[in-house]
Amino acid sequence: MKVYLDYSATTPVKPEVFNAMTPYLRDYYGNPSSLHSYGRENKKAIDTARDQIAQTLKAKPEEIFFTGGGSEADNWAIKGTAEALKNKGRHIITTSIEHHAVLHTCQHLEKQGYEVTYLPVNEEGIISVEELKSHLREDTILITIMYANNEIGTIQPIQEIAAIAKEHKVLFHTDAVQAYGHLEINTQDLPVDMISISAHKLYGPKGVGALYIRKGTRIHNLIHGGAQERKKRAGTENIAGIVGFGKAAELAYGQLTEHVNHLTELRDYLLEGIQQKIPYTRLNGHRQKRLPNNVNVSFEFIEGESMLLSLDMVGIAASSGSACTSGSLDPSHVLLSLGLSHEMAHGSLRLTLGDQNTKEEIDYVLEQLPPIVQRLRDMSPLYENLKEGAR
Amino acid sequence: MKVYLDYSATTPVKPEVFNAMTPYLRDYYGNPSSLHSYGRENKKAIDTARDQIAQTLKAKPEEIFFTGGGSEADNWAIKGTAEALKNKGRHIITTSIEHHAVLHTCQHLEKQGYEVTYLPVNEEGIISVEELKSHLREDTILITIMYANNEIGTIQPIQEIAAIAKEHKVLFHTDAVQAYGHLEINTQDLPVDMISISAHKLYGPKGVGALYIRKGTRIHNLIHGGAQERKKRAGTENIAGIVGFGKAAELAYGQLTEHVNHLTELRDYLLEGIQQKIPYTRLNGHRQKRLPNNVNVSFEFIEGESMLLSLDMVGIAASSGSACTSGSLDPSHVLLSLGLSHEMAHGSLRLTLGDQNTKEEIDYVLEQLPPIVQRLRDMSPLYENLKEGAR
Amino acid sequence: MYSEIVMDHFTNPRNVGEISDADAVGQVGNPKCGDIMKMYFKIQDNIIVDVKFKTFGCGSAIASSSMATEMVKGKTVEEALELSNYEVAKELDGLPPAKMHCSLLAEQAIKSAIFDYAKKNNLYYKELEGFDPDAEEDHHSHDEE
Ligand SMILES: Cc1ncc(COP(=O)(O)O)c(C=O)c1O
Ligand SMILES: Cc1ncc(COP(=O)(O)O)c(C=O)c1O
Ligand code: FES
Ligand code: FES
Repeated sequence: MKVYLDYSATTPVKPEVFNAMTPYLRDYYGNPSSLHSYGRENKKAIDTARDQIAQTLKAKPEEIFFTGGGSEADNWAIKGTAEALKNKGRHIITTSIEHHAVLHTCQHLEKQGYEVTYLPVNEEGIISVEELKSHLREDTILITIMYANNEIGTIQPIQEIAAIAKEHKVLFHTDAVQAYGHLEINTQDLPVDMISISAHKLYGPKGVGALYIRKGTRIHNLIHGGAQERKKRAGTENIAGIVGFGKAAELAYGQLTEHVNHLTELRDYLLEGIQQKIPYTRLNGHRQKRLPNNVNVSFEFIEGESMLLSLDMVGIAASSGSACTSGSLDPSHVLLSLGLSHEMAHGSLRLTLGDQNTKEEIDYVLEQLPPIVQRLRDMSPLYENLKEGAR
Repeated sequence: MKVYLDYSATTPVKPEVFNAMTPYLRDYYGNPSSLHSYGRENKKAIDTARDQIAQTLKAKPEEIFFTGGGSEADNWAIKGTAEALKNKGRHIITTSIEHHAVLHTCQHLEKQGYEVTYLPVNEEGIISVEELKSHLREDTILITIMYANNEIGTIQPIQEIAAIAKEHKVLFHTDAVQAYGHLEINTQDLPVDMISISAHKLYGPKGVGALYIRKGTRIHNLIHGGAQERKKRAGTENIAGIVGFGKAAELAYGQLTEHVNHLTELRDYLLEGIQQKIPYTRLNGHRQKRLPNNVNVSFEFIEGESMLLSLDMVGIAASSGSACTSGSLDPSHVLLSLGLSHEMAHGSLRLTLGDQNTKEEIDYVLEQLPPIVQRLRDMSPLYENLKEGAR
Repeated sequence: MYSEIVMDHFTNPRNVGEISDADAVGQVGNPKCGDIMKMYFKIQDNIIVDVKFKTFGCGSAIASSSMATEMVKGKTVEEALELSNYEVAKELDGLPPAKMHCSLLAEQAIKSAIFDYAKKNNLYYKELEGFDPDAEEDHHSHDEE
């Protein structure tokens, strides 16, 4: 049996999405900026995709700007506003659990003379809005806080954060790359200025994303050049990708409730199964305020990469916050922010569900996982210490 | 008859390229950064594409970095090195005929405190290397000069420029988006530090490009985040796009000589036909030092958009440097740099050839174009003045 | 991009040409901007009995000239002065926002011709107050965001 449980890393392209894309790779090739008939079909296709995405966010089409992915959208939102507002102030507030696309961008800005506050999170991965308020300053120009976390699935109190930002007239950007396709995001009710999204997290193609920019927001370009995207993002458009993104968004939001119910049921079944069958297990993130498809647990005494390899050998694809999977020295900054020890962070396993998963697959995982954990624990000197009562 | 003569705007995707791409949209979806088997196939595919492109440039695979297109590559090369070297100096040399992806990036840097010299070109669109030398300063950190121009096809003396840059230890970037796929570019012989290329100009997909960065070049990231592209360009990779780019590059350079001969022959036939049949015509750009697929002429007394519309109605797709086609105020900066009057710039027509064009198609164009020009001239008050001898 | 009516007037422009013994001639625009429009009127008893035009410009400029000449033909001079570019654009079934200025050119070419007529015949029209046929105003203001 093959079970893919890494949907938060990336999703397969839905057949409907693939079918929508192929004409734009095969048949229509004109440049949408061109005047002649070859370009026209492509221009229309981009307009349609923009409408589709605008509708899912209850936004105006002219507030949607296509990018080469979620990372570019994050970089653009943060650098673009930081640069545009640098005479107003140079203080930015974010959290310690952002995706690297936000975190590394903020760190880069620190080298350019900006000051960044990294809000801590509680042990369930949620920031304190009181703390956010206490860090607001005269020269704060931007708050960037992710909607839902990619590792632990935790959902932030976005509505309250947005209200605070609005009240203090500070721009608010949210990285909704993981939330988009799982949660309702309504820009009419939510006073957010910018939202990053990415197609390949909701059954669309890789290498295309978008930034929602509320009308009137001051932002510089990240990619200068031609007049594409109303002069805000240069470069010949990835038309097939954009068409696929639009279709994927439409499909995701057309069946959101069923999709979320299906995922939530499987998620709870998986999580409860793991907790029942495997002792010394910790749930990472908040039990309720989490994405419907995210299970993240730490198994004491063992290390992530060896777990992933063992799972891969029985056909199960997952991911881990262990440093050893990422080639970097430290384990996941997100897990460490929760207050996990390095050992516990190393022993984390992320299982993220998707459309195609079934209860049978979960049963298979619940059958395969416990002996794998046990085998690795039997090999672990830390577990040995436990058995010897050294704890 | 339908004749596409706008290959410099964008090309169709070759069937072989499309076929190479589809498995990566349909079957293999794992994230190449993942550890499990789903990701592995994709990682391999990216490695293959990187090899394919490296080979065409006689570069090392680790010198190729994939981007979301040519514009991103240009922005990255220029901003990334300007930032990395800002303590060394803030002077950049470029030309007045660069693509907007370079030009607007340089103008943006001017606002950030950099100084930019825009070298003029002669009336055939070529810079003077003597003039380049004379502008080199102690604090010059970057020379960015395009390999071949997108509007008039003119090829710059890149070998000499690169030698000068090397001699003076100044970084040299070239925008080879139009040259790539038409000219041999050998990074072993050409001491260039960075090269921008884009897939959709050589029968690959839109929305993917690459920056060649010679080993050892100091450059900051444009897109910060995950560890993709050896930590130099963040974002989940556009795998299908990258695979298509690799395939397209391999095909283009596998049959370069035949391709170029075919294009050159058609180009000369088209150009000579136009010059014979239509009076008051000017060739824009250099007669010999030009891309094998580029014809750019100005017809006196008429305006580009109306010409394009008329051509489109008889099935011919082309482009123009007239402001009226682009929605901006001034006609093409490239044509104005050649010393053309505004009227002549407005009357320009660019016909760019590709693989699929035939002699029959060119004959059709040579049959359709003259009466169109004549009809518009008959409507033009400027032509009337000519006839009345007011010139 | 263009409506069928625009394309029809672009392809088969009405009233192209010159009137050698015109009673009024007006020219507006600037080759720098890529557009010049010239209009010729034949006027009898205050009625525009014949119109011709010549245009150097884009598709929408040519279509606007053609439509505008159709619209003023048979009208009194005063009625012609009231013609606005919005009416021209409307008759053309709309123009893209970036191309509205091309229709303005048509409105101004008409005014310019009547200005010439007024000058030659010592006539006064309230609508022409402040009108300067040689004004280098920026009718070419495309909408920039
Ligand atoms: C010379 C040149 N540079 C850069 C670009 C930008 O490439 P892309 O459209 O892939 O962003 C183009 C094409 O549009 C070009 O012709
Ligand atoms: C929360 C979050 N932000 C940003 C990104 C980056 O998106 P992309 O891979 O499309 O660049 C991701 C996914 O990798 C993510 O999970
Ligand atoms: S133990 Fe091997 S990478 Fe950490
Ligand atoms: S005449 Fe310039 S856009 Fe119409």
